[in-house]
Amino acid sequence: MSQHLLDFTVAAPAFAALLLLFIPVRAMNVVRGVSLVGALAHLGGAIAVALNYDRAVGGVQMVSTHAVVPSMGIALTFGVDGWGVPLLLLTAVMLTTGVFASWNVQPRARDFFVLLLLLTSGVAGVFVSLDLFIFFLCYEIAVLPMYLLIAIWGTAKKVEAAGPFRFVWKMLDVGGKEYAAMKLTLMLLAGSALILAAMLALYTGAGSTSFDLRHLAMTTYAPSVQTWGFLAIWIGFGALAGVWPFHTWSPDGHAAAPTAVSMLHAGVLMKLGAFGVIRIGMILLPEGARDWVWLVGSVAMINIVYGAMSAMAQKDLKYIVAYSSVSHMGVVMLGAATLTINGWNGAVFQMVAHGLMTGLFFALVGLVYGRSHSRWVPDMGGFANKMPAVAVFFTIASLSSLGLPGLAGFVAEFLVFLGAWQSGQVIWAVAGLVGAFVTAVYVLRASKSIFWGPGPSEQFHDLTDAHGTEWVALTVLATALIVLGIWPRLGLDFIDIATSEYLPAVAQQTLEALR
Amino acid sequence: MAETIAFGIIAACMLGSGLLAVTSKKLVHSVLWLAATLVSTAALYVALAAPFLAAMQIVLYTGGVVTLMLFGVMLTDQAHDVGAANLSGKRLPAVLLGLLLFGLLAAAIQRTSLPPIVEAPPASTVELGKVLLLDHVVAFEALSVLLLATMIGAIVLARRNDVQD
Amino acid sequence: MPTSAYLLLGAALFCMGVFGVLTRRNAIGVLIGVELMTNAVNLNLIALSRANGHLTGQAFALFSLALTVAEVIVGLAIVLLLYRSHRSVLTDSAVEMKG
Amino acid sequence: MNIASPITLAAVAVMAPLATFLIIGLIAPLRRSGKPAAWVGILGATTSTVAAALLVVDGRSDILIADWLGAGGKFFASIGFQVDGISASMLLVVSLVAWCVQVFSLGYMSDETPAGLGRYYTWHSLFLFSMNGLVMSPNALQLFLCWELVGLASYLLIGFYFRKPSAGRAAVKAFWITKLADIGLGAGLVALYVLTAKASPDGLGSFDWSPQVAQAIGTGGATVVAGLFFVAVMGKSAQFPLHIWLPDAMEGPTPVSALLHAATMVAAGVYLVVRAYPLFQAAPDVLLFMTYLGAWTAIFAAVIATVQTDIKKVLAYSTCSQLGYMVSGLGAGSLFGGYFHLFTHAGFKALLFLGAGALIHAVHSNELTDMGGLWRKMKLSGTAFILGALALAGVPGLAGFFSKDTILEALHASGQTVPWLMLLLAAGLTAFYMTRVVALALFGKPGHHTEHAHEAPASMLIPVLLLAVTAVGAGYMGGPLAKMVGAEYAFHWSMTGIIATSLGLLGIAAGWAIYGARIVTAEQLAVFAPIGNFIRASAVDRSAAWVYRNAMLGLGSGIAWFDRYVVDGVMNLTAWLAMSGGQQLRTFQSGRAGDYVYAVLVGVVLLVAAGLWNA
Repeated sequence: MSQHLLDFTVAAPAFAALLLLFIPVRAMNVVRGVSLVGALAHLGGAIAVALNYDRAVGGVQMVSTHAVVPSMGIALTFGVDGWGVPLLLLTAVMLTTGVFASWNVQPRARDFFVLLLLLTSGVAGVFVSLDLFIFFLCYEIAVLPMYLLIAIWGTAKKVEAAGPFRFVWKMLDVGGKEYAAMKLTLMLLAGSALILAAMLALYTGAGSTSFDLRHLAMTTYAPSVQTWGFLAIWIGFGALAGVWPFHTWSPDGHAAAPTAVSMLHAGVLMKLGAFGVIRIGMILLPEGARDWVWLVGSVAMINIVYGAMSAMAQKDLKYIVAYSSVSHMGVVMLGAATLTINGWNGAVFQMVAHGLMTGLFFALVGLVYGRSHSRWVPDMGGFANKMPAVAVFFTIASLSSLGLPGLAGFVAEFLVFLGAWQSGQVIWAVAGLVGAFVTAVYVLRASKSIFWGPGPSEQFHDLTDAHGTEWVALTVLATALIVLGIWPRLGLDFIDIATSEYLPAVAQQTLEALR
Repeated sequence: MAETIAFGIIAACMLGSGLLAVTSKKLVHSVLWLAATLVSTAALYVALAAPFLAAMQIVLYTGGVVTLMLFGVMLTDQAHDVGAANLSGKRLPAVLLGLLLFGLLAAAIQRTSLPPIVEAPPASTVELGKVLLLDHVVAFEALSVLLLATMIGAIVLARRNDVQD
Repeated sequence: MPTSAYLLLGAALFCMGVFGVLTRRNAIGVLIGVELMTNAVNLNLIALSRANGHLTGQAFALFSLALTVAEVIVGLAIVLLLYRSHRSVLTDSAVEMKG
Repeated sequence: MNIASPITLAAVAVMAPLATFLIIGLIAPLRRSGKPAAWVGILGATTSTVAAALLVVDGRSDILIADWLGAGGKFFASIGFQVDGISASMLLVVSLVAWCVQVFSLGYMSDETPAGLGRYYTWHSLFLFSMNGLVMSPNALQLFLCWELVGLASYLLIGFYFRKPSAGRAAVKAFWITKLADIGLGAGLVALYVLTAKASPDGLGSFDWSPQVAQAIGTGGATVVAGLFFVAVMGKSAQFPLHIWLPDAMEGPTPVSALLHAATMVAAGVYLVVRAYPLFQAAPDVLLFMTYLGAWTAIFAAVIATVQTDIKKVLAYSTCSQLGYMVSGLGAGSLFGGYFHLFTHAGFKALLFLGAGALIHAVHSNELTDMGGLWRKMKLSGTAFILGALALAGVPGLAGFFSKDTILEALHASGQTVPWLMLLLAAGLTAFYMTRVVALALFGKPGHHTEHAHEAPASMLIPVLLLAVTAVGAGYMGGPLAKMVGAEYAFHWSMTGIIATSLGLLGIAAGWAIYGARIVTAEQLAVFAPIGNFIRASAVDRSAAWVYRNAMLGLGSGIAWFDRYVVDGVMNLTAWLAMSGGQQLRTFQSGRAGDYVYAVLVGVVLLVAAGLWNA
């Protein structure tokens, strides 16, 4: 049973998507039901994986292998390590809540759910894949449906022509949803090209016999492969992780995407990028990683402060949250760059924490936007009078975002800052702390100008509080944030196992020196 | 010696008719010269101990393809279409390109050390069938699907759209 | 006869086909050129099959033959379609794919 | 006494408010019903107070911790409860004041809607839980966790009247300023961890504040850690120039000001210094800085307090000033002096705020001029308020006298003459402005609301009177308190005490002369107005606002513009180049099949030629 658990977990959403294709478009409740069952099966699988994972043993567990192209050493190999458990759970939670958040999606709901479920299978596949080829395949499955999801169900606002390149506006529809979708897809695919090149270098460098990550990890690559391969992987996956300056798809993409897509994209997909950098780049190419961490960390520092400062100047609610994602993903990359246990633990924990938080944020933004038909923060005010529960959840998300203790965001950021200081780069830690403060400035300001103040003005006449299925997403995500914040060991005990296994080889130091 | 003379005669026939096939002003003549080329090639197949293919060449090509082409010519009212409209003006570059390509290919052939022709009894059709249906059965089946698709495709393409009206 | 003789013959025939394809404006004329080229290829296949003493080359030639038939059928169908829509079979008249 | 183990009592004291927070917060019908929710909250506070009292009586020390964060299979951070003299006494102070405030609020907040009242008590319970958790912290990390939660409760309570734009601004401002300062605490914790990790054999750091840790990290390390910690103290305990949030925080309901922004939360900074005192002692530079900054804050805020017309603002600046005393005392090396003042100040400042609340409740205005002559209407509250004012002014025999004297003694003993003089002057000013408040609010010309004023209801009076008892009696608790802290204390008159007392009496006399008896008219004092205007907090405030608006928002807008039009512009430019290139290249696509065939064949020729070339 347990050796097929991962197969089941990964395949469940894809299978539900397949099933959906045979259901008439008009049978909305059946469509929703099947999607929900697919999501719940995925969630159940993820929970079973977490319960089945033996922490005393550690390592990669529940391995299942199916040869795909034996002559090239490609096999559909799934296995879960300490990082996989929380990330798989995160994916499952985000999918489930995403299904609830898009309960009333219009138009072409069936197609929407098909793509959403397919994408999730891809994401889960990346987190548990032990085969580089399958890893990459799942990565692409996760990224590509995004184009359709944004281009069909998105909403967007044009950006005025200005700046040194304003002549460009004549040809490009800057800010439109097709623009956003295309930009996202093209930038991520450009990244994929780099990943593909690096992947082939890894494959051939290891003797062209197997794509198995465990096999590749045992290979010592030539210095040139290490250096350039890592750089290619960092930029390639980094584009998805929102690494500066390849982050510009993120604000437009997230702002244009429909609620559930933003939730999944910012909540889980961006993590694939960071996960790829660590899991493929750093673990397979340790020398390259050591050569480049100064750059990774410095760019992450830019991400944190620059993203937060940009968010502060935004007036569109979705852009605020999108830029905050850019900033928070910087924390993940910073943690990765420290090459310390605390830094890595923090980075992976931040993936989970930020996933939940940003998911909650986007769910709330979607909810507010759905009621007020506006995303323009300066117009809003006093919404707490009409939607107190939404205000409370928004505050929780804000507080986690600014790293308030008791919420998951704090644990992650604190660990990353510990790691940053330990790695000797005090400036990284300081930049992180400053970023946390700037975050406090803009999230509280946004929260205040949306929810506080005298009652909402006339134009927002049909504001209502959260109801029905909307509660599910909000409650689940907020509870997860609080629980992980109060008792971080629920996630950290898993994460620490994998970190302790992988890091010493990457940093070439003993466990003691890395603590 | 006799073999060389036979080869020379057949080759000359083939090249001559081939040249006429691409230079004739009348399209119908071209088609007929093509048929002659194909028959000459079939003769070479016999010399290369491939009688079955020679037969197929004549049946399929000369019988099928050439006929089809003639139909095509008739149906599109080209039977008597003569002259400049058929041949583009850019003949010199085409001649040069053709000669250049031939030169290169000839050089390549000269440089390559090729195994000599093995004198052996002609391959039996039975053996060929075995090769086809044992070693290459997947390709064989794929080909049959392709032919079916071709048939359907040709019907779809050539069907008059106004039939429905 | 040496193998190279057959190959040279094939090359010559191929180049004639090339010339035909390049100079004909009539779509059927182009098809004739293509036929010459495939024929040259088949000749090479059979000659090399003979030289290697293996029948796979002949099998390939056979497939190629069948493919050629298919190609001609589809090609002619397209020619008919072209003629019907443009009242002409000159390749110059079909330039809808212009960038 | 052996009712329960100290840990059990501590757990009860911390968890009871958490339970009430969850009960009121999650059970919406209860919260919306108002009064019942309030009673649940008060029940929680009562439980905490009783548990804390038993803990103090019990007197044993104990510690219970659970592993919280780890790395590489071992744990370095823990959370739990540390029971000792300091935490037990502080727990009692916090719980007792919270209880008083919660009971007082029953009357004070009676005009609030039931749902609003429920929300009020929810946040109050959250505060009490966080504050008790802070007090019981076994290490700096847990203190930081609760420190921030306390800040959250403060933010929510200041912004309780969230419909009022000014309340929203004040709440956010308070959060920002303290959060800015908290960067120091966060960085200090990180530094502490890294420094201790270097000194430990298994590479694990810790967040302990024990003398052993201070010794392990040396003076340099301790200076870094204590210095960073002190930045956070400046924010939370409203030291110059990070005090600017505190006066604005008076936007919150008055009982909130009494609890958070006078008695307990702002004292958390001082409490942090008390707990982490071994680290501070190892960092003499930081202590010296604290002495001067505290003294400067004490006098600076006292001067501002003399010109405020809003009664709560006077008390707010007075709180700044008194916190300055505590910081300065701790800086001078007197752990007990700082803590003793924290202890007494909590009592009489809560009394003053609640008393002021009673006055405000009576006249529905914060302005001193609107009060006037309330003494006749509100004898009990008035007496209590006057007792509090006298205690703050340092009248011998009352609470403030003893603790302030301890601090001044310590400064004198440590030879810090300049801060000592500053604090003496501040003592005189304190007496002056408190007399002014009493004279204007309780006596003097009746304001136009005074006629309809009447004595506060029992729910408000009981806590006020209870606190009045502490304002009188807390000073005599010095001996037992010192024993709990582990210090020696016995009062005796000294030169400092005499000077301070004389200055205090002089201040009272001057205040009464100007505002009570009107021997000197306020107009004659107008020559001092420029000083008042100059020193007004708004100067600091305005610079902070300028920094926020120009430096932060301006920089943010600049970066956002850069991102949108330059970074993203380059991306768009790339797309544009690709598209323009495509436009150029499309002319190659003639659409004529013949041309394509030519191209293909030329390509074939080139490939064959290349192949031959390489062969």
